[in-house]
Amino acid sequence: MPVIRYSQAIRDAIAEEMRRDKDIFVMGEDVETMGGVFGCTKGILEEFGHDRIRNTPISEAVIIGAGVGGALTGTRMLVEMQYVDFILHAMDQTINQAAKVRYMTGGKAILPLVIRAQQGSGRGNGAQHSQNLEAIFCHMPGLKVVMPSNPYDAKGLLKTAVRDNNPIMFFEHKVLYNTTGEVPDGEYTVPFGKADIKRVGKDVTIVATSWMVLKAMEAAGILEAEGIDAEIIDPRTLVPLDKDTIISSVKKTGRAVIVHESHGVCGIGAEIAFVINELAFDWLDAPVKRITSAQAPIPYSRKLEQLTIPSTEKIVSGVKEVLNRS
Amino acid sequence: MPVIRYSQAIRDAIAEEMRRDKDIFVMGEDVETMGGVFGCTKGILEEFGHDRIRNTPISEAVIIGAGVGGALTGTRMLVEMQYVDFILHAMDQTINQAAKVRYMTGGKAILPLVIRAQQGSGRGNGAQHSQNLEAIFCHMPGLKVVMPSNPYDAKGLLKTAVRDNNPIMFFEHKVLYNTTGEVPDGEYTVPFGKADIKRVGKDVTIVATSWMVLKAMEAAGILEAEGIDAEIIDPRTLVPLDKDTIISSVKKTGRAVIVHESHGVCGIGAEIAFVINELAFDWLDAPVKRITSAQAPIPYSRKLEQLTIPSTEKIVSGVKEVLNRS
Amino acid sequence: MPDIKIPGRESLLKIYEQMLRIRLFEQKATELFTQGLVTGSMHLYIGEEAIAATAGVLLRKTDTITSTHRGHGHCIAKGGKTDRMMAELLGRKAGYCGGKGGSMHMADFTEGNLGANGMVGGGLAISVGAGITNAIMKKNDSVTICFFGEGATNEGIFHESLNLAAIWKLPVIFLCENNLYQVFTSVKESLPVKNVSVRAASYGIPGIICDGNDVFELYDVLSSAIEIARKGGGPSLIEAKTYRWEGHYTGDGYAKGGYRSIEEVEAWKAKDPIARLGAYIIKNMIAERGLLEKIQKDLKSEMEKAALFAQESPWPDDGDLCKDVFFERQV
Amino acid sequence: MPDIKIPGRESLLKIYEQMLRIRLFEQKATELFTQGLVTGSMHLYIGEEAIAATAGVLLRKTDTITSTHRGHGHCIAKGGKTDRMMAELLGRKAGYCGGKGGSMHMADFTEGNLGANGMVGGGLAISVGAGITNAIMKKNDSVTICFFGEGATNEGIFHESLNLAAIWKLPVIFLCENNLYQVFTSVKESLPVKNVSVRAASYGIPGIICDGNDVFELYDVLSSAIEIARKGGGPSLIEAKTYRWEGHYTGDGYAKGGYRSIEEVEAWKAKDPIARLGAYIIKNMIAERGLLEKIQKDLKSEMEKAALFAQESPWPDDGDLCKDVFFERQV
Ligand SMILES: Cc1ncc(C[n+]2csc(CCOP(=O)(O)OP(=O)(O)O)c2C)c(N)n1
Ligand SMILES: Cc1ncc(C[n+]2csc(CCOP(=O)(O)OP(=O)(O)O)c2C)c(N)n1
Ligand SMILES: [Mg+2]
Ligand SMILES: [Mg+2]
Repeated sequence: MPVIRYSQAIRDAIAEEMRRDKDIFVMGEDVETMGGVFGCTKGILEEFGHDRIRNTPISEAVIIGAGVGGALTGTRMLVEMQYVDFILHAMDQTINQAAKVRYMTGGKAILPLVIRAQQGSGRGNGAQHSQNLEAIFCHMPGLKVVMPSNPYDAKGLLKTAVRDNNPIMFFEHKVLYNTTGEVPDGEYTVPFGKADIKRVGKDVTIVATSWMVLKAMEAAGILEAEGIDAEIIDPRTLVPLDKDTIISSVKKTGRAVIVHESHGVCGIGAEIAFVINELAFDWLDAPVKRITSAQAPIPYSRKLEQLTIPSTEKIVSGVKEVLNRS
Repeated sequence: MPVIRYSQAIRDAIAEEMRRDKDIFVMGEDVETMGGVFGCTKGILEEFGHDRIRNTPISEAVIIGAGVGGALTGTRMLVEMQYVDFILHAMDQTINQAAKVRYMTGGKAILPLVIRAQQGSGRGNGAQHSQNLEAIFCHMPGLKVVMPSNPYDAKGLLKTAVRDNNPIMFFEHKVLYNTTGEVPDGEYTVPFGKADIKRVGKDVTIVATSWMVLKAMEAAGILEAEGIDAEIIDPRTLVPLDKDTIISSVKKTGRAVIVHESHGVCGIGAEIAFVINELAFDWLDAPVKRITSAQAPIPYSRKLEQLTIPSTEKIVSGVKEVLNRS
Repeated sequence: MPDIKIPGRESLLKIYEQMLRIRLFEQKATELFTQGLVTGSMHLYIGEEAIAATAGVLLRKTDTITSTHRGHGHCIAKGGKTDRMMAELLGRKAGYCGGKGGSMHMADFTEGNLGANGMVGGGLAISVGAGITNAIMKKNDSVTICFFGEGATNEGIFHESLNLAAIWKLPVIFLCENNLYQVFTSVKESLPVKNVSVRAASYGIPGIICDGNDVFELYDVLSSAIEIARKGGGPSLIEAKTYRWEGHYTGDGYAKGGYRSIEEVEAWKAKDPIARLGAYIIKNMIAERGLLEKIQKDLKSEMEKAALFAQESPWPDDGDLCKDVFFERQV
Repeated sequence: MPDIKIPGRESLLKIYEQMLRIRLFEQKATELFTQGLVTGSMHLYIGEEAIAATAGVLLRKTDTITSTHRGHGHCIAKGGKTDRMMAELLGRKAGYCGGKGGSMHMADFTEGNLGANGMVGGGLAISVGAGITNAIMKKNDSVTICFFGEGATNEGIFHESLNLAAIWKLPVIFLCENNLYQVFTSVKESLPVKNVSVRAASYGIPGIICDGNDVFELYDVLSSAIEIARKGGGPSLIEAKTYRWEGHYTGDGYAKGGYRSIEEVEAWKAKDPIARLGAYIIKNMIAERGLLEKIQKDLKSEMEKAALFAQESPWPDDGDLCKDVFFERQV
């Protein structure tokens, strides 16, 4: 199978879908020229022309707001936030409008709107260019939330997203763009609400998202050498969340560690731990542990940034802590 | 002790603090004329004049953003969001600027900024005027989060907030404005990070916030008649959160129910449940239960709205469910 | 100079009828509100009817509008049925949004009403998106009228929306209903310029002022703007000067706390667009008084029926609470 | 017509020195960046130095500025020390923000620099708040210069900030550095008007264009705006036309992907404000070549020392990670 980059997988998904469906319109800051600052829309202008993809002014609120208006009137809107941090300018459009319009109109509005955004720390971009905001969008009903951790999922999930009739937060990770993975040549999609078991194991369940899946896999390698067999679950979509796969795993292992890069308080780790406690309380041999960035903004200094990002070592020791709990 | 309204308690706190400290400036939409749509700043213009309180245009982003700039330069900024829902226009200012500026400047910035906002459902205002957004602000580090449930706490906590040197989200509740309670005549403050045990009990711990404290108290009355003795904890501030009081209670009762009006997923209930599991796992006789609004926008229709708001009955039956769990 | 566009007999009668329909609808709704049947708040359009009603006759069914918190008039003007509107106000299943939206979210996609909005300025970006669909994607000649108050022009989204519409020459008519107040705050405190229309210069688009209580001026100005937009000439900003007779929301005294003087309100009431057009119609013998009286009588009975329809409509089912959060079937 | 304000000898030499300090600082920083010592991205101000340097000599220490992602020049112009700036770029404890901020958050409150900002337009509302403190609360005659790019004028916060500053007549000079590009996007695509300055009309404030590479024009225009602001006359919008020589961020080729032509870049380089002022100084015998050479030599050694200082600065402690989230002591 061909091995391609995560950013290429995104690009391929966009191009293939735009070929399939002439109602897709792409817009965002600098998306035309050179395919944006991360190259994810490279070649789209050349193939589809200026009526299918457009540079916008620096105006995040109207990018998403016009996304809502376009989607409401029959365009499949695929809009980009250059960094997820900038969506904080457009939360009215995202949460008051996009997330609620279908409900507020009693189910009459149909809103095929995908908001692609790149998020995450790891590149020394400082507190305003390194956030992970998925928990906010999970909290507010009406949005689906997608977080692919590899090129295969990125492509398959984005194709699903573009075909969905709901507003979707599609979170790519800046550190993952250059990672590579196998992606089949032919057409495929990855369904929403279906977690992927990235590694089968029996001793402990690790639930990890996005970049953290890679860290968890590394940790599992180290743990394996010490005779600890971790199961790694990547939910892939947080809304809808595949509770079944998580719960079955925890019922098997009795112990769970959740790893995410966003802050802990009211994060997706708290939510998944809640679900585990609710549905697998009697199977739990230890409290669910979470490993997250510190409850502080992301620091610029590379030393401090490395300290806050959940590391392989922290995952290894977190797993041991959970296993040693009697 | 005098009995006053919650809205009066807010008003008194503002007036007393403005008398004490001439560096306080108030601004917001319609705050001058008639003291705003909920009357919380009534009389302030008359007493302090146009240089201490000002109506702004309908521009939520600059209301909070100028709050940041004013606070950075030595003004104690007390700004108002007419409805919390409107702060979604100002999330860049709140989360990218206010919450992070101190950290990003290595602790040099001092930011005495209080953002008062009124939130909550219960009055048929529909999906864009009924939200509870505290979880979002708890998730993002750098903001303190306050939710008074009665006039005494409202006054004492607001006075503490205005004297604090941090950005503070101060959430009032539209349904509580007309509720009354005892408030001493003299000066007092209520500290942050200190939960209030609104009712001492031994069978189950109920953690409730804002309006839900009143519902929990009602539920406790019903439960008492059935011989169930509930302890009710009002955290009062969610950041900082008084974990000790919650944990001590759960260690005593072995069972916990969390009641909040905001949505469940990634909400403060998930967080408190996480903390309980982390720190009182071995004392728990049943999974922690949460009672929240449905994971759907707040519907307009009074029938549906009543259905989504956590009710006294739901709390009663939630407590019984937790108690009957073996 | 381009020709002045003058509404014909049919248009004039239609505008008259729609203005009256709006007013009577709101009067009836106020009655139900007073009886405690409507929850939340309702923002009345009474006094401003000429704007929506004139826009309404100029639009095609395939054209769209975005509306505001003060949106009953826009909804009616774009073909909204008063019975379903009334049912929505009462939170019933037969309402336009199945009771889930209420006054501030009234929407009717089949008639091209993309919805009222609880957020001040909420319709602005949506209208830009509709413009993208029409001009760039479908390449048809449909237009969108975006209604908003002068208060909304102080929101950042006003700026971003007009800016993008201007750059891409989108077929949107930005129609500002300047009623001089935002809740209790006067334009004198909140606008640093005398006329909203000057803001068009920031986007290089036409900015035009008109008397929002004068059907003829509105008709002329709106016709031109619509024509420009249909032909690919891009957006316009139109400022219609008007006044709301009632309080900011129902229940609120119209000059409560003295933020407006009673004289000011009375002076504006004297400019009642309905009375004005009625007098014109009769004076110019466009129709006889009898016809206008019949229109009024029919509308009154329409409102009685609407109120009855609403009150007899069933409440939403319990199961509706968690429905409609997502579109369920995958494409 | 008011008198033209002309900078004196001292001011001219100071502006020259500051422009050169900015340029040499960024050249040194680029060296360190290339060595992998700086993380994230750094946006270079080279080519635009005249604007910050001229503003710098016109401001008092008690005046404040808000800066941008392209903020090294503003920081230096407002009295920033290059060694502490360099340490910040390297993420060290001795940096202005203890290493927690980096290039995009450089702030120095003691000198009145309220901070660079990673958010485009991030300084706009902050400058309005500073204006409230000065004009309404402290009632002093301090002013604030708010720097931002032309791209930022498309953000909603631009509109809301100028609007509020205008209504309250706040002492803020909104200084737009129009360098014709936002990342890879040209103003031709993103601005529907030719000049940003026309946007002043929306707020009823002066809007003035000037050559951002001409110290004399800048000095005159900024002096007047500052004077108006100090006297309570309210804000101005000033548009300084300029150009960035380098890519949008370090590492980025300056005409990468062809979004700018090499000819265009070269033409602007010919308008180098430093060379221009240097030539003027010598031609008009304001100083001898020797003095300018000495300034350059001293600055070069300042930069060597700054780089050394930065590299020798300790890293933040592990314990610093969770410090400074909140102000800890209660008042
Ligand atoms: C974003 C936002 N801010 C504030 C409000 C509260 N609010 C509702 S209507 C209104 C006044 C609007 O004034 P204008 O735009 O002139 O419309 P009008 O009510 O005069 O028709 C305000 C402040 C809101 N609904 N949304
Ligand atoms: C709110 C926000 N949107 C987008 C960006 C990404 N971004 C960084 S700089 C820039 C271009 C800014 O252009 P301009 O304001 O003209 O300043 P210049 O870089 O030309 O100095 C963009 C889009 C950002 N940092 N913040
Ligand atoms: Mg108005
Ligand atoms: Mg620029």
